Amino acid sequence: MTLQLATTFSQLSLSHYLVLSGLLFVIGLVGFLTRRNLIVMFLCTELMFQAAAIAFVASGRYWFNFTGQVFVIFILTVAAAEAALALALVVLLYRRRSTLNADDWMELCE
Amino acid sequence: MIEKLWFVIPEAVLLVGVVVVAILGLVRSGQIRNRVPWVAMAFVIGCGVAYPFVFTETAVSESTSLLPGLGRPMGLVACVVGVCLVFMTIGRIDRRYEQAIAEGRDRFDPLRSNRGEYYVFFLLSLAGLMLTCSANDLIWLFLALELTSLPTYVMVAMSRSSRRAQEAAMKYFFLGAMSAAMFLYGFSLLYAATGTVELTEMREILTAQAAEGGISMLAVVGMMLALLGIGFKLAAAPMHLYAADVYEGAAVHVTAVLGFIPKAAGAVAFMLLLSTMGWFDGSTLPLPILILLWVMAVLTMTLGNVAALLQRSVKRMLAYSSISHSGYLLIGIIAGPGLGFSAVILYLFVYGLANTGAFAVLASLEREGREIESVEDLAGLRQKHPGSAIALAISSGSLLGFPPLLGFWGKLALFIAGIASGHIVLVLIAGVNSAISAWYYLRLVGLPLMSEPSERSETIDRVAVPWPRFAAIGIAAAMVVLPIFLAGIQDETDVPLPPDTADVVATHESGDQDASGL
Amino acid sequence: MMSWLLILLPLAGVLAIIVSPARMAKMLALLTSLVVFGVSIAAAVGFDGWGKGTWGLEGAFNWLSRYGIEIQVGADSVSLILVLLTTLLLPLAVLGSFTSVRDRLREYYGWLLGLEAAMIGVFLARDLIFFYVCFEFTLVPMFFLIAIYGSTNRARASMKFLIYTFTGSLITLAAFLWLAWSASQAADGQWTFSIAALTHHATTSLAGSEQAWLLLALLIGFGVKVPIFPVHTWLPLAHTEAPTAGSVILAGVLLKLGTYGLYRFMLPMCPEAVVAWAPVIAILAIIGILYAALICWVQTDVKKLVAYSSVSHLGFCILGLFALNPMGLEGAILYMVNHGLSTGALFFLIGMMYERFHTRDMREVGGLAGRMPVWAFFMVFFVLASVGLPGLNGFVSEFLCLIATFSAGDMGAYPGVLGPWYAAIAALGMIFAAMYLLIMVGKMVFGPERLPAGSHDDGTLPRDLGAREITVLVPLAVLCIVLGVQPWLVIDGTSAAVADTLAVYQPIFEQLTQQTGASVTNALVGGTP
Amino acid sequence: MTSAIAIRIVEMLPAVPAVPMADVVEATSHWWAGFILWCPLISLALCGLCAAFRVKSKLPAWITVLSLACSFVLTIILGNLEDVPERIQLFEWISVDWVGGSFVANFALYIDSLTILWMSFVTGLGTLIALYASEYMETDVGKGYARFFSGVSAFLFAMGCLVMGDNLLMLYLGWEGVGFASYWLIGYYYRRPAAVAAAKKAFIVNRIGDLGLALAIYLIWSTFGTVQYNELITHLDAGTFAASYEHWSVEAIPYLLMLAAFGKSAQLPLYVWLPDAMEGPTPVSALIHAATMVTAGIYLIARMYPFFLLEPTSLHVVAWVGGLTALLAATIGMAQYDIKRIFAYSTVSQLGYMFLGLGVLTTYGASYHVFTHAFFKAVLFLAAGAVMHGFAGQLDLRKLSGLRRMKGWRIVAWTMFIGCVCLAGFPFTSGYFSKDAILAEAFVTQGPGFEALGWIAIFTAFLTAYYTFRVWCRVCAGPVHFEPGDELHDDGHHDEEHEFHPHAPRFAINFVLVVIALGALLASVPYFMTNEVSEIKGGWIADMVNDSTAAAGIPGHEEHPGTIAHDAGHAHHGSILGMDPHVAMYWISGVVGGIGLFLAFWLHLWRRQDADRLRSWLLARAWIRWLPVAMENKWYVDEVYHALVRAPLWLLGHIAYGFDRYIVDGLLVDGTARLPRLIARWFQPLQNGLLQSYAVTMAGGAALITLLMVLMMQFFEGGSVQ
Repeated sequence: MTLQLATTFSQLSLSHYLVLSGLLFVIGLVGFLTRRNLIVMFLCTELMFQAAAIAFVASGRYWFNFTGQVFVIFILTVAAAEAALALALVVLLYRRRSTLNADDWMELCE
Repeated sequence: MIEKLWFVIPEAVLLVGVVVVAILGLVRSGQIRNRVPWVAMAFVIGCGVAYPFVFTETAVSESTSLLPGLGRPMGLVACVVGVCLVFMTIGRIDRRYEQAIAEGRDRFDPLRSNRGEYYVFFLLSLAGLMLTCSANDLIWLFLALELTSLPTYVMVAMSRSSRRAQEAAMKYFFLGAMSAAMFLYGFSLLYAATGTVELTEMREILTAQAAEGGISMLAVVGMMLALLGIGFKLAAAPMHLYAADVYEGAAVHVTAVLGFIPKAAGAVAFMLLLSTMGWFDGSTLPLPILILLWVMAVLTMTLGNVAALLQRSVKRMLAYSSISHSGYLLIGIIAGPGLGFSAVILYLFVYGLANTGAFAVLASLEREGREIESVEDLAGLRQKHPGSAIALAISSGSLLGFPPLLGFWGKLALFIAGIASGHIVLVLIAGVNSAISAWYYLRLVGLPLMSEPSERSETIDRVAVPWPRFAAIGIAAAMVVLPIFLAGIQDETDVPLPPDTADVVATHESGDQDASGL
Repeated sequence: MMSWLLILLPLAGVLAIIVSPARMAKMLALLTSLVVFGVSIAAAVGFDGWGKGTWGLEGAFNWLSRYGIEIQVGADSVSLILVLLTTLLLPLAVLGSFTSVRDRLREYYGWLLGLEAAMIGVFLARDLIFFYVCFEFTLVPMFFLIAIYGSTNRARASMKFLIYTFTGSLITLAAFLWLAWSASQAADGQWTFSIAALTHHATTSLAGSEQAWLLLALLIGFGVKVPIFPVHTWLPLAHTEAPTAGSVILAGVLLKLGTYGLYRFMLPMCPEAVVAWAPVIAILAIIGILYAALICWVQTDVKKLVAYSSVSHLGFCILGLFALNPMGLEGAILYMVNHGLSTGALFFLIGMMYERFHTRDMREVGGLAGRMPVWAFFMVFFVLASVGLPGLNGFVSEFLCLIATFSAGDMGAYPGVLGPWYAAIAALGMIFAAMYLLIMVGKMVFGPERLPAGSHDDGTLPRDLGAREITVLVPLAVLCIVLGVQPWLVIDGTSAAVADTLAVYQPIFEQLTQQTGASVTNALVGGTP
Repeated sequence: MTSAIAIRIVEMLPAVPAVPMADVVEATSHWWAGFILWCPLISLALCGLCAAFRVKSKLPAWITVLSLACSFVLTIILGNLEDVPERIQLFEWISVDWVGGSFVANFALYIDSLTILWMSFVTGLGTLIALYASEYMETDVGKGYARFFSGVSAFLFAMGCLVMGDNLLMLYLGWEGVGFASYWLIGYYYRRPAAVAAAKKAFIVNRIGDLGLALAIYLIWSTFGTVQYNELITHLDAGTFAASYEHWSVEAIPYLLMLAAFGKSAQLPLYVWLPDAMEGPTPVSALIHAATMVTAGIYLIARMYPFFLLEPTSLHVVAWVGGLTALLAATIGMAQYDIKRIFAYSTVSQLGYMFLGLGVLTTYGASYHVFTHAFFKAVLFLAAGAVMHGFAGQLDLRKLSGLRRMKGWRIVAWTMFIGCVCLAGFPFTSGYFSKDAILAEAFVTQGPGFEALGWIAIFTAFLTAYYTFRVWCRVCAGPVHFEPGDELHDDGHHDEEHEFHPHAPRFAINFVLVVIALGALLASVPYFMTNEVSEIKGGWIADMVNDSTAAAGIPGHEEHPGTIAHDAGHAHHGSILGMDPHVAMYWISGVVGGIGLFLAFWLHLWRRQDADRLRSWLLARAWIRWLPVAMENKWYVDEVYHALVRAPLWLLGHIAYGFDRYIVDGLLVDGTARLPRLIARWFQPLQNGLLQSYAVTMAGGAALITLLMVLMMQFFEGGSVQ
């Protein structure tokens, strides 16, 4: 049964994974656009980053070279850097106006 | 590998500078802290001096990267404008906190002083820009772009203690993160389509694909997403919405940095990515990409110019003007290698100088301790501050592109490139746009020089520190003097074509860009 | 060498003025402009191209080899005449504005001399980019002169003036660049912007449709400068708001940049398109003549009246240009000079009246003959010069333009496309010219004396014209008479240059005559619209 | 059809004879002839200087009189030389030459007998009237004296250029020059708005005429390639042009010249400016608007006669316009009360006669009438001037009477009587002979309705006699009675209680009046002098006309050198009342003149109250009331012109200005200027400050573009991109 499972699994081609990463990207994007809380918004951008990572690993596997996975490592580092920065910013904003709702910040407008 | 490291020496100089400046910024004695900007400037000049030695003729000809000729001119331009940017901020960072310490009202507390940190982030961002130029693969490009923009998020947040700066930083960060995710996803699709991240290999694969059947849709979609993502840095059309709020919110000297460094990095990234898809194998860009660039160029120019007409705040007006200049840059990029790219670099230099000059004038003036808000504040500036008024007039005249000033020659190079590559309609649209821009630039010229001072503009007086005013007047003088040395500047900013593809491209544009440049 | 001197001397004057104290500015400006005038006279005397169509005062400075841009200068008889007109009007303008401008003197005279340098640069330019730079740079001083020293709503006027002309000339720049590019295609990648090379390229290898697009772009750019009918609305606004010297230079020389541009670029560069489109442009000119004349008739602001009259008068000049025969072109060139002299003088006179009564409304001030007889004499004299009284300069040029348009159908070697009907309708403009100018004279000079309320005599200016003011007007009057009685000075001088310009039209007409079968020569009214 | 007739006429005249005047002698010996022009120019310059230096004496007057006298003497000397016509080159004016041809118009003189005839009475009368004006204008010595005399010299210079010009462009120079001079002199009293308006009206109406002349010159030049008379005449003689240019435009030349002539000589369509020109000082009216300038039109047609002969219908038009103008002007003149206005309308009427003469192919009659009219009309105007001068501007004939009985005014009265007699055409006066020459030819020459035209002319002769003597009887005859005019203050001594008494003219005015009156009488003498060389009947005048271009085209000219050799019998000689037309005409005009004379004496001297009763009777009757009212209001011609031409143009001007300001400037220019702002407002809501709205727009925009491109790829290249 596992063999069968494996074969069914083996029919999974690159496009399936790309579709998965695309979906993940869209979910992240939609989350970013709709959720009001800043921290959740940042998490959604992290989601988008991971979508790209999946695409990289899948295509790396498809093209039989490791550059995809190397790229993922760097994506993680950059994501970590952004996380640090995002949280620092969130703390700063919270300290200033004790609210994390994105819509409260609309002073700069036309 | 060594050959790769050889080209990173200038950036290395900057990184050393970062460390030194960070340390000096936390020293207890006031004099040393006052020296920090000069040290930073010294390192930038050092990096600029390093360029001619690193990018010698031989080194460039052997290098296997996609656009070897791009590194040297862009680096020099970045350093020169970087020097002006630093020169403008001397004495402005932590001015009140340093004054308080000097007068003994406050004790030095390393945690609160961010004079050193500002220059750290500035040098990092500058290094990021230079790294983008020498990028030859997607990973390096991704890292360099992130290195350029992350420090700028921090600079925006810490530049002013006001709520507006934090709001600007919040918007800038989140939208920046979203666009970073977008172009990263684009990169992933590109990798999926071509199987490599090396730009040169990617070019071979894509040309092979184009030859026998056409570039796969995956690659094109990937490229488009990448371009749109990086478009955020250029503040190009669909991604330009953040620019006005962020430029208005951030402090004047940070806005000047935002106006140049991310935009330059974006333009370089565009050039590198697009070179993989066309031009060098004698073919034009794929149609969808070309249309995308066209739409972005036209939308950016028009929206930028048109929106600036309605603005009452000076910084917001200059924000929209810098958006419109991104549109003009896109013409150069569409025009392709040879004429197009050298015109882009030249225009980056000219625009960078003029924009910094304009912001330097704003930096040198204040109203009751706070920055200048509305354009009416500048009315009748001539009476009290003739130097700043004339400098602002010349800088905005140059941004407008009025003949004898340097700005005109930059725009002329862009127009010539646009026409030489057959995009005469685009040039006409740019012409009409620069006519529209004459409206608000002339307000910047007319108000300070000619109209009577209103009661709001009476209270404007100079910032205690003289350096921003010197920067403004120096840049204005450059705007008038530099056209005389234009031939020299143009040789410096010329982007020669990679040797092996020179003849191929020559046939494409029916021979008007041979290797030796025009 | 002489041409560099002509361009750089005014700039040196500007520097000298900036450096020296404000009270010296007046004298320095006058001195510089007189020196420049002397140099231009020397250049004219030394110029051996009179009547030979050759190019003198050559000079080149290789600047941007990348695009083949080099600052080439040179003058043929036509451009030298216009340079002389500029260098003549400048010292008079400086002299004329001694009393009318009292503050920011250094800027005022600095901008005036800067304007002179730019104008001379335009006329001497033999390189497209250098021409364009000078052509655009003339806008900056004019913008500042109107915006700082103008009257009530000067801001709007200066803004409209600059942006209107700037938009037009940007389109011309695009056309120039496209032309240079198509020339570089032909010369396998070798860029050049020299006018001679591009003219040769344009005539030899541009297809008819390309020439038409080039003509359209040039027409927009230069049409705005010469106010041709639909794009003329900036002129009255700019004139009413400009200071006296500004108006004089604007009417005297800046309008001629447009007609000079048409003569130098449109006629030689796109002959087939010009032949095809000449009737349309002529009709625009005629509408301009009659339309502007009618508007002049009902004006109450005297400066606006004279401004609209410039629109009407330059319509004749355009007709002369597009009659495409030597008489027409020589008449048009003479017209440029004459209009510069007579309308310039009229603006001086209005300025002198404005300095005394501070109003331009003909309903408030009038009947000044009794009070200011010398002013009245000059006013009547220059009105007659511009109405075209024979014996004065206006008549000769107007006559040549009209007779050239009338007989454009059968001038032997130069059959043009215009015809008798164009000239007949345009000649109505002569009647309207008499009507609106005599109405102005009737109100301003003759009739019962009307002075604006409270027009006190602040004593700085004599009741009638002072010695300074008369010295401004006398040279213009003398020139009006000299050119009226001895027009060969301009006509013979430019005959060869005009012949060269029209040489390119010969093959087109031979070809035209074969096609139409009926010989164009005797279809007298062939050009009937 | 008309062109066909023209060609036949040309063929009919087998070879229009190489009349002596064709081969023009290129005279260099008579360079001094140029001084006929330079003298007035020098006088203009000197008077200008006098005005500049505010000379307070009568010096300008003497300068002008001297220079005009010198021109007159030179003209007489030139006239007596034998080798006329000749061409004298003064200096090169306009000469444009190019590969295919050239346009030459030099400042040169063309002297032939017609020129001498014209210049003789122009300079002669000019001198006398300048002398007259020296006293007449003495009240303005300090103020406008020099300006007046510089105007007179300018006029003489311009008239000289017009008459002696060698080419059409010199004629045009003179044409506009005299127009400007009349503008200058009519507007002499520039304080009075009426004078300024009259001057402007005169110049503009003349300018309409000049337009016709300009178009004629363009047409002539583009057809013949030259504007010089001698070359034109050779072209016409050789008949070269007829064959190749039967284009309609050749026939337009005479009509355009006609428009110019009617503009300058105040004929029907464009006569309105002459009566208003009376606003100027009286010497001006006498010299310019009676004797010299108004005859320029006749000179033009006489000079360009060959063109008119090519197009016979043009001559018919000239005749009819002349006739109708004569009638119309006479009817208006009858009903006016201002003496100068009456004489102005009579001038228009007499000019009508001259054009009638030209129309009916008697250039001799027309020229002779010009010659005689110049004298007696000058006398009448000068007499009226003397009256106006003496009675402080009083010109209304209802307020003046019995002039001949007042002391010191006898000379004025009797010279006015001589003038009236000649004007009325009393038998054996100069007017009688010249008018009959025209009337007779009217009946003789074949042309559409010339017969009826003749009778209209005779009726007009009757009206002329009536209104002439109406003036004389009212003003000079009858009981002594006068009221001072409105310019009382001019005389300086106007203390109310002191009773006003007119001051009679002194020597200068009286002398000039007598001389010109004698001239008017002697003007009939030339009619009797038979010229022995070419035995032309009509004496010296006919000889002068015959030698010039004017005579070139008179049919049957070559076999009968005399213009009216009626004894040799014209082939198509009609007869009136059984007698020969000329003899018949003597009787008819004499009778008609007598009736008019008697009626005038009856109504305005013996029984003045009958005139009032007649007028009230006419006004009472509804069916006839319109006639007197219309005549007094000058047939409302001015009002018609105002309504038809001036008002619509004024309205059009306002519409154009409104259009220019609101549509072209407001809508097109400012409209397009507001367009960018409009676009900006559409996109402004996007900048609402909300982070997420920015994100939505950015992501949405990106997605939209990518989607579009993908669809496009699918649609075009099926999935893969080249």
